[in-house]
Formats: sequence, structure tokens, C-alpha cells
Amino acid sequence: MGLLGSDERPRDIVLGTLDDLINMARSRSMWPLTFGIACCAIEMMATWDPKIDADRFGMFFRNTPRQADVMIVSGTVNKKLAKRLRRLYDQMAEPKWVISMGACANQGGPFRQGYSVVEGVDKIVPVDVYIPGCPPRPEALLQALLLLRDKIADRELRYKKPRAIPTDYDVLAEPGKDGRLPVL
Amino acid sequence: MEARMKQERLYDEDVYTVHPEDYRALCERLAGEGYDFPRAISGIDMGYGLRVTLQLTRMKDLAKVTVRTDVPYDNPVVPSVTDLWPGVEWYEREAYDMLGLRFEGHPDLRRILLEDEWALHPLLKRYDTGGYPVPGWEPKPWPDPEPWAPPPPPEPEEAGEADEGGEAS
Amino acid sequence: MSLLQEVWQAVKAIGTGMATVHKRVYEEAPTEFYPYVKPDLPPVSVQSLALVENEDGSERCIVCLQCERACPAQVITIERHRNPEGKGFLIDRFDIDLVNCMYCAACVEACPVSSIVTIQDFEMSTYDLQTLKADVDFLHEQARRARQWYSPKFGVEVRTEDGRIEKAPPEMQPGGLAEILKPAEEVDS
Amino acid sequence: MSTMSLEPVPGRSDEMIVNMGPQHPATHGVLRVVLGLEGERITRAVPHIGYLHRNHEKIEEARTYPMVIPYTDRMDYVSGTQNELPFVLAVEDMLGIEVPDRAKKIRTMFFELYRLASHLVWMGTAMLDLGAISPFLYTFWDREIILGIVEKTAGARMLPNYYTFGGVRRDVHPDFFKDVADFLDHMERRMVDYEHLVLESPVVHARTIGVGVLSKERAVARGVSGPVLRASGVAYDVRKAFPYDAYPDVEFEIPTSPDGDTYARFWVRFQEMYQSIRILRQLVELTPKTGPYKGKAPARIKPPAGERYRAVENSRGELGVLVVSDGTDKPYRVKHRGAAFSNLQIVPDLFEGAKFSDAIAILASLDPVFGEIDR
Repeated sequence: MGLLGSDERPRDIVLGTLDDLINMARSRSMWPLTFGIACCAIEMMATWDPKIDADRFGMFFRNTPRQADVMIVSGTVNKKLAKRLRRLYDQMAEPKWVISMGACANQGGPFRQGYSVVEGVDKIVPVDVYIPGCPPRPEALLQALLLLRDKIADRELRYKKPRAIPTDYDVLAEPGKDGRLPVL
Repeated sequence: MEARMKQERLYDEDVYTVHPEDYRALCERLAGEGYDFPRAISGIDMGYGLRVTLQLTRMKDLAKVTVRTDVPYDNPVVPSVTDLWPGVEWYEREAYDMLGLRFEGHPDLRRILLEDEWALHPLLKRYDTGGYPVPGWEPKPWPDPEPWAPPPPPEPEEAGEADEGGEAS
Repeated sequence: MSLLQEVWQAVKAIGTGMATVHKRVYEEAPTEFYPYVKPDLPPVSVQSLALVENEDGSERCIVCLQCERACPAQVITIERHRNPEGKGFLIDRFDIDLVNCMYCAACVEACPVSSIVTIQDFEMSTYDLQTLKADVDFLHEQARRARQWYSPKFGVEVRTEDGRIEKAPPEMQPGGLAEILKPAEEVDS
Repeated sequence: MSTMSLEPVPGRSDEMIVNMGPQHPATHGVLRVVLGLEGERITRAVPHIGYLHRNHEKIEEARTYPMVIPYTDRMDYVSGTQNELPFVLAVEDMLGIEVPDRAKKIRTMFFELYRLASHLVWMGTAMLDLGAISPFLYTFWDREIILGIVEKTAGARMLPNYYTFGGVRRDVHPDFFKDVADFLDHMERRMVDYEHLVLESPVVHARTIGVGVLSKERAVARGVSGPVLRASGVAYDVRKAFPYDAYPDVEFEIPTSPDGDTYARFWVRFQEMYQSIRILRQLVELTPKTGPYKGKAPARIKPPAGERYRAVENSRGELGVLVVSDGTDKPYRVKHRGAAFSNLQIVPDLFEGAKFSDAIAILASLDPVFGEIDR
């Protein structure tokens, strides 16, 4: 991720200030997509409950990917769901970010040896922040959202490169690891 | 039919093991006896063949019964009981999906959990957890005596004598 | 039902709902203001794993591989060699893949010397997954930073300000009720 | 019910095919239902599941018996330890492990706490589906209190891996009984509010009464269990029918409703919450404050060859497990009987003929959890 703030980038007074302003606005109004998958989805809902209250940071769930900035992948992604997940990501408007929540979304977690589980959601979509845990506490998700906020605020708009989108489509194309075996 | 059926008592359930040809007839009999609540149908890979386990409860007096039948790998066909208990519809589809058991007469027998394009039945013991074939896996020979054969009738007098003799010596 | 009745029903229902919601206005908000106020987690809470050293800095772990065998998610990798002087084993490699860990604490249950423990550090989110592939130094560092930890054999242990390791008071222990109730019974009898 | 593609049937050009899910704000997870619509009325409905298939049964065959317990947790993730119990009971039966009386009571307390937590989640999300937002905030607020009590003892909020063969893993926290008693006082006050907001709301009445009626015979034949079955008038509850743990020691009733509609399912869940509070009140008094929390279990769990089916009444119905052992330390086959899996089968029956907006209310009243349905 070369977009993270580094000391070497050239600073421009006018445009640089404008960048900072836009980034600040963006980082203060991250709207996640309502997309719950598994156990972590319940903890994701709990992050917006009165106790943790992520609304304090200007984050509200949007029901359609067109209006959302952040996708929180909260649970195990299997090969059947992977195509749908990818389509949702493609439907989101730029700029967009992905948080991988929990062990299953990170690398398959306890289910990674299974025949139908995708070993990590970063094989399908580019991930910005990873949260370990099974499931992570709501506070851990909030910490990840704040980490993402820092990342957005540090980004420089003029040097925006196309994001590296995984091209590992094997997961999406092949239904089974050896799906060509003869039917018994 | 009675000859090809083994009945035993396991914990609090009656367990019937039948020949696949008699499976449907026994299920019809049980439906007539008032077993109305289907709990589950489970497919089990026994190593020599596939086993179908149907579990039923009678709501009236809470009697529980289990019906088992074993079919060979090369012809895993079992008659469907969806018309007797509609609640087993998804369980039969699941058993087909996971083990390749084909239920004859099922209204809509297709994969339920995996996608239609999948070619493997992952719960078979010939595949490992990741869905790859286990090297060197061979089916076991069919058990002898056959699982549905009733045990030979005990001969109480001789058996009793033999036990006593064993204890004395 | 006449129109008037329907209107009255609607007004009554809205009124009841509003009154119920309004009652909550005067209740204390349960919000815990996380990044500014850190939550006080119970000492048995499983948020991360650590490898505790003894007070003198020597290794508590005896490298018996029990945790590796007990791990359901199979994320623990241990390599060891025989201690050339004295008996027992020494650690070559002790890795816990905290990415795939399911935080069930089965390893902690299995540990015979309470070396591997659960700690309450939940702030582990990262930009890079490789930082979560914990090796033995990482796990020691986790234990050094922790104020309290739990293992079934020794219960909750706390690190005092001068660096000593002590057993926590019974109010913090699971099953501490037996110890709390015991003096009262003795006084009674 | 035949396979339904997205093309309309020839000769029925007025039918519109709508694909609901798997990403849909009101489907409680990753359910996909293909609906055929004529205007607002549903003519056909075919549910598609499997978007959360995680190979539970295959992975559990490759794990030893104690290792399976944390995996079972992840099935019905809303109700935590309730999933561990059938597996633990089945293995205890096969090995003949004695469970101390106190351990049984602690298990039952956790079981009922999680039933309350699960029904609170149901209430919040069901009302969210019907368009009300504040019940969600209130129920999750109360759920946090339950999870706080659980975490103090069991070490995790949702999936604690707390039960073990012969009892529970560790003794309860000193504050446990006091916390539970305080929470029950709090919950009884809250239930009054919930009745105002949910059961007495005219919006809920209008959207649920007479909607999605399930007859008694249909419910039994479809293998439906739990609150959905009891709302159709069948008083079948595993806690009473095949008692386990401390349920023979406590008094409670099985609430049933003869109506079988969506409102009846809402109502039965409410009454179950009252019964859970009643059970917990008795157990706070009955449970010895100190004593053994774990029976004697062998160091290596190796059940003799054989099979055992055990079921419990979890928040959604009869959750069973068939454990087949071949005498080794790994189960030969673990087959889970999911309550929500069976309950979801009636979706085509209930959807056909209903209006599209009713479909959301019906689905909310079934309370599916996809970790258990897809396994």
C-alpha cells in the first residue's frame, strides 16, 4: 500500500490542503454496507447498539451498495457466496474500503481446511483492515473502523493509483477444488 | 419382510435395520402406527456402503424410532418417504448432496448446500476434509452377517450352562 | 369498528409507544465511549494468548506439546530439542497463528504448567496480516504487557507494580465464592 | 415444488420473478428466495440455502471429541452454549459419565440466559424488519447485560466453549448469582415495555394477525419444532418430553397458541421469555453456591462403538445430534439436526398466497439462523 502517508511525498499548499479537507470529510462519514454473513454479523450489529454506539463517529448502515463506502465482511465466505460478495464490491462506488472481520474472513479461520471455504476474503476483494478474533468484540471492530479512518485521512488524492484488485479468480470459477471428479 | 429385519432397543429408541427393498414398506407401516414427527434423515458412509438413518417421533406418546438401511456404493438408491413425511424433503436433498444417496420418488432431488455444478459428494470417506481423494482408500467388504439379518435365536439352556461353566473354572 | 374508535386506538397506541420511549430518556446511557475510555474486561475473558515467563525471566513452558495436540483449529506449531544440560526440552519454535485462532482457550485448558494463558488485549486490528503470526518473542511480549491473565490451574494471576506475579484475590477468581464464603462458615460454627 | 429458474413460465407472462437475497436487508443473513409475483401476491417461492456452508460435519470427523465442542458453538451462533449441549449429552451417555447436580444447574442457567439473549436478538431484528428501530436499540442494550454476565464466567461473549464432558469448564464468577438476580429484576421491568412496543402495537397487529397461518397437522408433518410448532397448538417441548440437565427440578409451562399465524409465533416467544425468567429465578435459589462443577471424565474421550441421538430444546426448536462412534478418539460421523433447518422448510407453504410485504414478517417470525441451517 503505497498510498499510506510517507514523508517523501511532495507537498502542495493549495491542493494539499484541499486533499486534507476532502479526506477529513470522507473519514468522518464512513457508511458501511448492511451485509451480515455469520457469527461476526451479530457482533457487528452490537457495535451499533447503545453500549458501543459507533454512530458517534458518523457511521450509519446503508442498505444498498451504491450508497456505501465500507464493506465489513463479517463471517465465513464460501465458494457459493464468493461471486455475490464480489458483485456487491463491484457495485460500490469509489472510493471504497473493505474491513475483514474475524478469523474466517481473514484466512478461513477454523474452517480453512474445508472443501468449500475461501481461505481469506482478500482472494476476492482488496482488504484494508483485518480484525482477528472469533468473533471479535464490538470494541475491536470499532478500533478497526478508527484505524481505517486514519488510513483514509492519510491518503493523497492526486496520487491515486488504481487499487490492486485480486485477479485470483480461480476461487470464483471453480466450484470445487476437484470439481471435475466423476459423480459416484 | 420379517425375515430381513433386525429389531433392537438402543437407549430409549426402537431401532429397525432393514433391507433397502423393505425400507419403504416398513416406513408405511410406521406412518400407519402414528409416527408423525420426522426428526431427521442422516446419511452415513459406513466404509462398505452407505447407511440411511431415519428418525421419527410419535407426538401422541413421544415414542421414538430409528429406521436404518444400508445400500452399496455402486447403486445408492433408496425409496423416498417425502410423501409420508414432507418434513424430510430437505434432509433427503442434503443426504444426496453430501453422500450421493439417490432417493427415488423425491419431487425435487438436487443439491441443497453446494452449487449444482459440483461433482463431488464431500462427506464420503474417500475424500479428505479439503475434498481431495484420500490416497489408498479402498471400500471394506460387505459385513458378514448382513446388517439386517436378525441375530440367531438364543438357546437359553446351553448358553446358561456355558456361562456357569466359565465362572466356575 | 367505527372511525372514531379506530382513531382513538391509533392515538392510544402511539401514546403508549411514545411514553415507553420517553421513559428511557431519563435513564443513564450505557454507552462506554470506547476509544477514550478503555473497557474493563473480566480477567477470564479470552481476547488473545500469551506465553508467561517466570519472575526470574526463565521459561515456564516445558514444551510438552499438549497445547498443540488440543488445538481444534490447529494453529499452534512447536518445534523442540532436548536440553543438553539437565533434563526436559528447549523451544526451537513456538508459533501461534492468531489469524486463524478461534479463541476457544482449549490450549490453556490443556497446559499442565499454566504457561500459555489468556489475556484481555483485544486491540489487535492491523493493516497487515503478517503481524498476527505470533512467534515466541511476540507471545512473551504480550505477557509482559499484560496486567492480569487466566489459566485454569493457577486461576487469575496479576502482575504487581514491582514485577512480581501474584495470585489475584478471590473476588476476581472463578470459583472464588467458595473462598469468600468459607470464613463466614467458620465464624458461624 | 420444482426447480425455479429466473425465467417466467410460458403462458404466465403476468408473473414477475423477483430474487430476494442473498444480500438483502431483511433476510436475516444469507437466505435467497426466488419469488414469483403476480402484482403484490406471491405465487411461487423457492428458498435457496448453502451460502454459509462451512463443512461442519466433515471437519468434525477430523477432530477429537473435545475439539468438536467449539465447532458446535459456531452453528447457532446467536444462542451460544445451547449448541454444545446435545453433543456433550450424547457423548456422556455413550461413556456413562456422571454429571454433578450443581454442574447440571449451572449448565441450565447458561442455557436459559442464552435463550433470553437469542429471543432479544430476534425481537430487535424482527421489529427492524417491520420498520421499527427503537426496539432494536433496547433489546441489544439488554443483551449486552446478559453477555457481560456470561463473559465474566465463561470467558467469551457469544461462543464461549464452556460446557465439557461431565460438567462445565470452570466454576462461576463470585458475582454470578447476584448478577443474574439483578438482571432478572431488570428484565421483568423491561418486559412490560416490550409488550407495549411489540405485542400491543397496532402496526404489528395489522402486519401479523392472520398472516402466514400454519396448521397443526402441516407443522408436525413438516418436522417443525420450537416456538413455531407451539404457535400452531402442539405442546411439544424437548425440555418436558425428554428432560435433560436440571429441567426436571424446575417448574415451568409450555405456552401454546391455537392460531398458528405470525402473531402467535411472536406471542409464544414472548411467553417463553417469561418462562425463562421463571426458570432462572428458581435456579438462582436452587443452585448450591459452592461445590463441584465438573464430574469425573476420562482423560482421553473414547466412546465405545455405537451411536446415540440426543436433542435439546434450543431457542429455535429441537436441536439434535447423532454421534456415531467407531471406538477411536474421533467421531466417525456427527450429524446435526438443525431446528432452524427444519423450520425453514415451510417457507414455500407460508409464502404462497401471501403478499410480498407479509413475506418479510413471516420470515422474521421463523427466526432463521444460517450458521445452523447451512452448517
